[in-house]
Amino acid sequence: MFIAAMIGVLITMLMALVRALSGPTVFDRILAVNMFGTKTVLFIAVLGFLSGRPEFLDLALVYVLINFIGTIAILKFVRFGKVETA
Amino acid sequence: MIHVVDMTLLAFLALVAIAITRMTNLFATSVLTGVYSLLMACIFTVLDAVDVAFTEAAVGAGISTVLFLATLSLTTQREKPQRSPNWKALCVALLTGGALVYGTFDMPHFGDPQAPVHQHVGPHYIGVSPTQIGVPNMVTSVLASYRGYDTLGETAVIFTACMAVLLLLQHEKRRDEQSAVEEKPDKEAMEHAMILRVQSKFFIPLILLFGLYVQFHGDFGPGGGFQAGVIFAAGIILYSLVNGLDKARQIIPPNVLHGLVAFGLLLYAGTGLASLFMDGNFLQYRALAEEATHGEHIGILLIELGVGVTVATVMTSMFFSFSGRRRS
Amino acid sequence: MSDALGLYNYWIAIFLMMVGFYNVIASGNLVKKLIGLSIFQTSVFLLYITMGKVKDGTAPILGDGYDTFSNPLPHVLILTAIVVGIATTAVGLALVVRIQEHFGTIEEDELIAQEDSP
Amino acid sequence: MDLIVYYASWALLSCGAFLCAVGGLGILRLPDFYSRQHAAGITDTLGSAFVLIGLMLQSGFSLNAAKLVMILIFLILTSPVATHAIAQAARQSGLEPKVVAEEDEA
Repeated sequence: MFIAAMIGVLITMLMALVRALSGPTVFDRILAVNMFGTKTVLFIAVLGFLSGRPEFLDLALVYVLINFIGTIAILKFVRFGKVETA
Repeated sequence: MIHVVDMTLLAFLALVAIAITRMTNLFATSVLTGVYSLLMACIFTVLDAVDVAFTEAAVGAGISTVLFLATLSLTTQREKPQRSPNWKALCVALLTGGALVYGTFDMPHFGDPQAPVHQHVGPHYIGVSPTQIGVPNMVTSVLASYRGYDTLGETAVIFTACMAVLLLLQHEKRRDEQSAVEEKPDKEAMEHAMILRVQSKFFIPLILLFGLYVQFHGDFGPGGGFQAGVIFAAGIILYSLVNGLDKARQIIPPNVLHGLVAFGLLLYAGTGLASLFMDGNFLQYRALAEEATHGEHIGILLIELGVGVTVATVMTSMFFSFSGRRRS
Repeated sequence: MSDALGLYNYWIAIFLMMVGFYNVIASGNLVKKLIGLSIFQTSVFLLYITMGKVKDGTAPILGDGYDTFSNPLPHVLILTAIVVGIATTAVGLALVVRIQEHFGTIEEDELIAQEDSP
Repeated sequence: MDLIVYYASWALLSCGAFLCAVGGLGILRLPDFYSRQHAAGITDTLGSAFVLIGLMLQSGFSLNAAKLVMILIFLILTSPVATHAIAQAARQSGLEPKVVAEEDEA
């Protein structure tokens, strides 16, 4: 059961990764990276149960926080840094 | 199963690394380094290093991305395109890599319990630490107690790096700030991002609370001073991203910040000196209380606090000095 | 399977190290060089953590019903190394910012050209 | 009772994994940025929520479940805001949605 969830998450990670690598606009990349971050949160949560020691969910919390802050920082930079969007 | 997950993630990691090399848009590259760090942190979790994953996620994906972006906003975003791959460099890299791969054939295989690494001090720490230190998280007990000197040195390195960044970037600050304030009062603030501002009002206290939890829960689960410091700094960085640097500077004035940088290190060293005065050796916490494990607990609490304060303030003041600098 | 692929982690670590190495020596852009340097750094972290892993082990935190733990020592070394790594990277970035302000470029060949011309 | 919880969590987990995969496919295949955003929205909120609630049922009434609730709250607080901020930034930077010509008649 956890294996099914894990496979789903991993496949999604791969697809988000491909989008992050291929672009084409900067915003596609940012969107994909943000989604990738959310998937890593799920990954950590599922991994804990899969490996039989689900005590380390604190990690997933950090991922949520950092992912959000990272996205906001990137967006702020886009807004004020005159990014070439292509 | 874990093996397969590990391999998949490592393959992703290699993919990202190649993409980083091939891209010339430095902005996209910095965004990808964030992904790279998140992936690396996932791999650390798979390999049982939860504390390390904690730190890598907070530092690599958070602070490091922010610092790279801040640098890019002060410099340029596009790398000068290069003629084809640099064959000489590629050859050197391939040769070195080949030699290293050849070297791995003598390495112990993945997860081998008989590997030389697991024969010396590691098992000793695992065996002795639960009774000698009495802290469930062995990483914390090794970090803070057995290898306390080492960690003191690392904290001093961070302190020094902060000094270096401040010396490099605070220069000419006053004139810049004055002219900037006159021109555009609060250009940095995301005034129009209403939703973000309202949300961050709820969210930032949660981050800081979580930082405190990580700080004081580090004896029992993954966490400790290094991680908590970074999370705390991340909260402050989010505040200044949303509300502008000037407001953040009003809340934490730079001189208080710089004082705290030194305070954390001094607290660490002071704990060491205190144990020296109480008939122990330097950083021998068991001297701090009647009972040995009790003393260890007090010592670990104090030095983790010192580390946390130093790391949080160092990261914050580095961020302030990068983003406080106007583009020339 | 672990026999045939027991060295896979090391190979990826070496691969990443070489990617970072290539970036450091081949790229002319100073920021890109620093990114390469941090890739190099993380590959070393990966190597250490891989060596710390014990088969069927769990994270080195005491708990009911767990008696095989991975080696905590590499974890400690790398934990502090990560934070020190970001501190040193920050110093590097600060230097890059100052170079940009002074010379107006962060491309290595242009910098050398400026140095050579009086 | 245990069996019901077991099957419920099984269903939620597979549903969540399916939604995640569909969202992943969407972000890969949809034609432009704004439509991809819808795909990302599915995985970020509904997919994650299903997976996390499925895990909560697995862990029962414990500290782990509380932590999972915290993760869910954090995700619900951050993810839509981040998506909104990305869309707003894209719009303000002048990225136009891809519009098919026939739609003008409607």
